[in-house]
Amino acid sequence: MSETALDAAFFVRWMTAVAAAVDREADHLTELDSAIGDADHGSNLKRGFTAVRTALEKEPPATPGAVLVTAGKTLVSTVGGASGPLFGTLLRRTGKTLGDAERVGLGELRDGLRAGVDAVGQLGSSAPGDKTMLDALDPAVTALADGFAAAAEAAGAGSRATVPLQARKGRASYLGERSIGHEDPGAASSALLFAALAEVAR
Amino acid sequence: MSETALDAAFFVRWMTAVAAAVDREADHLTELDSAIGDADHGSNLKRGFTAVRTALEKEPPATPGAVLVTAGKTLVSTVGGASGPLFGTLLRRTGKTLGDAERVGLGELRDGLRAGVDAVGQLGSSAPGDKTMLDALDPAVTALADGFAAAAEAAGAGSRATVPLQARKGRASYLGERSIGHEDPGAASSALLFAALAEVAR
Amino acid sequence: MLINVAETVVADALRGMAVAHPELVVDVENRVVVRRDAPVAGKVALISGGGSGHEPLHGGFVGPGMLDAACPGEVFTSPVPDQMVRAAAAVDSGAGVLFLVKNYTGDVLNFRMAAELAEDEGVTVASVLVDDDVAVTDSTFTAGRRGTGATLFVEKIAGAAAEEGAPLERVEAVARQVVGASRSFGVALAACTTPAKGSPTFDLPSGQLELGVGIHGEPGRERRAMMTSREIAEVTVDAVVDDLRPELPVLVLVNGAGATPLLELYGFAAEVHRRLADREVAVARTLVGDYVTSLDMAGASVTLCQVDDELLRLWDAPVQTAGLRWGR
Amino acid sequence: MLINVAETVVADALRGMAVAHPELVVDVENRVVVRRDAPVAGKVALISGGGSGHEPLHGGFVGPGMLDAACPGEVFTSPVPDQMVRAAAAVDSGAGVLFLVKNYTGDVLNFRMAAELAEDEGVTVASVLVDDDVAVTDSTFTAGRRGTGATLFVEKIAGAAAEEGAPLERVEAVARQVVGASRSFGVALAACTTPAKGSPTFDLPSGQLELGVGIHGEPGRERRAMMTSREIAEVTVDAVVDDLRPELPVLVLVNGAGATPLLELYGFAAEVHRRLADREVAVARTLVGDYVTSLDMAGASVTLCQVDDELLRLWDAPVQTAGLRWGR
Ligand SMILES: Nc1ncnc2c1ncn2[C@@H]1O[C@H](COP(=O)(O)OP(=O)(O)O)[C@@H](O)[C@H]1O
Ligand SMILES: Nc1ncnc2c1ncn2[C@@H]1O[C@H](COP(=O)(O)OP(=O)(O)O)[C@@H](O)[C@H]1O
Ligand SMILES: [Mg+2]
Ligand SMILES: [Mg+2]
Ligand SMILES: [Mg+2]
Ligand SMILES: [Mg+2]
Repeated sequence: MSETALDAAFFVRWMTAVAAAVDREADHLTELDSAIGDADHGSNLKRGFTAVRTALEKEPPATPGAVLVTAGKTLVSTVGGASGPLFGTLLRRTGKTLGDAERVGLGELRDGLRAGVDAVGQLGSSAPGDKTMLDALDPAVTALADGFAAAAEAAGAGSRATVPLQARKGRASYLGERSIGHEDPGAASSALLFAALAEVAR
Repeated sequence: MSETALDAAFFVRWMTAVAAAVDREADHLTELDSAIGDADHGSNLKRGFTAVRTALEKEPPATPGAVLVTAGKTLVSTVGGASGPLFGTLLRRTGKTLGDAERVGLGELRDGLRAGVDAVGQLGSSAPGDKTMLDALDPAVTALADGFAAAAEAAGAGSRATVPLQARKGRASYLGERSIGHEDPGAASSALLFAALAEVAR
Repeated sequence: MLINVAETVVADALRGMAVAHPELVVDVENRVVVRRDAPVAGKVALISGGGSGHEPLHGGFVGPGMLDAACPGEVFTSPVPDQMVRAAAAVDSGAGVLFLVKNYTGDVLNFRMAAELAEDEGVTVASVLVDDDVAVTDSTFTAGRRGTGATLFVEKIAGAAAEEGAPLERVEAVARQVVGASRSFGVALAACTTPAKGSPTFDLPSGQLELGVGIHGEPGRERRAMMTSREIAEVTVDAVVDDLRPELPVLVLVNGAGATPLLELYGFAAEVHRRLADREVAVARTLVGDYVTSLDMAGASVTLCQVDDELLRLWDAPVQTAGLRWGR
Repeated sequence: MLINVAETVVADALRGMAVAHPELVVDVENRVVVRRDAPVAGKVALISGGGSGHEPLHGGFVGPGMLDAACPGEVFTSPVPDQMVRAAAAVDSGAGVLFLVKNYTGDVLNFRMAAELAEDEGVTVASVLVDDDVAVTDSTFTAGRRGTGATLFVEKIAGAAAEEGAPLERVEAVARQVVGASRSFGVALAACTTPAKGSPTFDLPSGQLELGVGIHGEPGRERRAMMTSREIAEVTVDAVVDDLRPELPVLVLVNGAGATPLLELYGFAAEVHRRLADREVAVARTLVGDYVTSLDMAGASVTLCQVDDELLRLWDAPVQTAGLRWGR
């Protein structure tokens, strides 16, 4: 598995699978955001990943890194909100870290994603435990050492583990204790990101 | 019965009984007005007859005519809407027609009310059959020849008979055919007026 | 509802107007709102009024270039004659007073009584009825067309004429001209809740709308399944244009009923313009906002007023009120 | 809702702004609203923006004496950096640009990215965060206080300073002074409905209210049984005054959330004044109306800004925008 070499087409398939998952789950994500946020996370990501799909179809980049940089830039330019810059930075930084290699192995992807996740924490001044997307992203990247399926599972578990947390960052933090008992929408969409990765890798 | 001689105190009791009836039925009148009007008839009359009660208590007029003129003027000054000028005119004109007699008989009262009802029709450019207060007032005054109870009964029947009519005057006329099937609020309150008269005459 | 008790809603609001608008004299007890510099020497005075619940109409339109006084009644209930008599006494400079009256039985009767009483006190009074709502058939079988959005046009344009020093007959003629040149049509997406009743005045299931509603929470002429903003604009503009058949450019008022977000109202205004273009109606000016409201009703109305150069000049003239303000 | 489809709500509204306001340049495609005479030579340019659904904020505050440009995002979603970069290019006269940013993670991040990109293109950019909502504890365990009603004060007062020709450092300092002098607190009587969700963002049974709500349809800090206007004014004013402890006279904004009738809002303003008098806070000016809305949310907020003579002078200075207009 650590011998896997992933090409640009794989990354395009990944982003396309994320777009499909977000389409499917948009209402659910908005529902989650409506409980402890402002009821737009689903439509935000739907708008963003639809634009990503269009951008990648129009001019498919030649390298894995370029695919993610394009995806990240597109998210920044079309999503807005907190998740636009954060998800955008995640993908852009991951892509930049991958450089212009034509193919990347699992270890390189993990290093890239680690850099991306660190950039998210830096941009958002946030850390795992704050009840944000980091609670899914961080364990997922760690579990990537055990393969795509393990990463997807860790992301899902991380997202579900946000339910009992009190939010310290983002809009949900305004609710104080009332944020407890709800799953973080950004963690839930991060789990979709890794589920899609596992799906296209299968 | 036609020998009855009614003094100022009787007319004060009548107005007080109307005030009590309107208090009791205000929500119902507003409910009726909400179906084909603007949901204020109950509070309009409640405000008006509360003021009438206060005015009559403060300085009880010496004659039946003066009681009704005071009541009518007070309604004009406190009710507003269509019913303020109309009910106000009804009582004021009736009072004026009674002149300054200390006591009035049933026949005189009937003549006075007939003049009052005519003044309402003139002011409102309306006639029985238009689905207004006149549909209760007009038959009530006619039936007054047979006594107070008959008048009250005729007023109630007249009010109920507005249900199948299409309104041609007032706010309900805006609804066209949709005004059919509802009792006119002003007719319903007119029936209270005559029910109160029968009650104090008993 | 954000109120104390239903009985004090109007008085409470007038106390609020008093603290927010030192440029107005607000007589809370007698329910009269007067511009502070009244009576203005030699100027015809404009007085309007009607039930409360339509704010900023009318109190929000008192000030230079518009009304001299407003008489707010109880919620959705026309004011009593005493209010207009008092207002006339406060604002008449000797040049006469013009009553601007929305055509509802209650308003007509109370203003008529007030005119008689004020004339008894030596004030010259003229009255103009506003009846612009094409949803109501104007026949002997109704109380006639309702007065709705055109009230704003009449108050603004006649107010400008009065501010310029036009005599009473001229101001009255201008007001009549505006009434004749104006038509409206409104829709409701949800009913309003009056303080006295405490629940919606009619029951409108979501996914339905009422076409041809008035401004007092009364149901309209017809209930339909929900339509898009574009479809509603088509029905609304067509109803007005078919009746008015404008040959001159129009002033457009895209008016919010109260609870419809300004965001949606602007979108609706775009669709209204689109339909006016389809109908080859030229637009001179467009005003978008909550001006003639029905408490918290959701919905909107469109009023058109066709204007010649003179009416347009008077529309553009300066106005300084709480609810409408430009120029100078 | 009076819309076509959720996806086009913002674009539709911008088309409507374009037809209603010829004094603005509305770039519907790129979502930038600019005053027509921009860039104004030698003048510091003010740019704000944020999610849509708060109208008239911010587009309605573009014009002489206030903003040079506004960048509307999707409903309740902060705009993307491209919008602010484009706006900066359109309005910068060389005197620099000030970004006025409401303190939400999304707004902060997108404006920060935009500032970096605009500076890459040679524009001098300063940014001021507005964070006035005392309902949110300002600690390291939250994203900090939200920006709400004070945004109007900051845009108006800093806008006046810029219009007078103050340099960037001075306009920025004025904006910071206003932020530091302002606090807000809001209540909701009913949640709002976003076009994307199509149903209320939270479930508030009638007879209950939410204290300490923001402007994005999020629930507040505490749910209570319905209170009177007077009681709500007490809670609201006390929350603000206890935090701000004003020693100077205050500007008062009594702001409607969207669906609360102006009639009720004026009544609430009277109660707010009453409570301020109890608390011995002197009032310099009072503004009542729907200025920083949350679509069709019912409720209100109170913002106080304590002002010295200079801030009061800048507040009183002329302003000519769709949503706020006086003087000149
Ligand atoms: N400071 C932060 N660091 C990391 N993630 C954050 C931060 N703030 C918000 N988020 C994530 O963003 C998500 C919300 O995204 P979205 O609803 O699209 O934006 P907004 O909150 O602006 O409406 C949250 O659920 C959370 O996971
Ligand atoms: N032209 C008229 N002639 C006689 N009665 C009328 C006329 N117009 C209205 N009414 C009566 O007034 C009643 C409504 O009174 P009310 O609700 O108090 O006033 P408003 O219609 O101004 O709200 C109607 O039910 C009707 O009986
Ligand atoms: Mg959100
Ligand atoms: Mg009524
Ligand atoms: Mg009424
Ligand atoms: Mg958002």
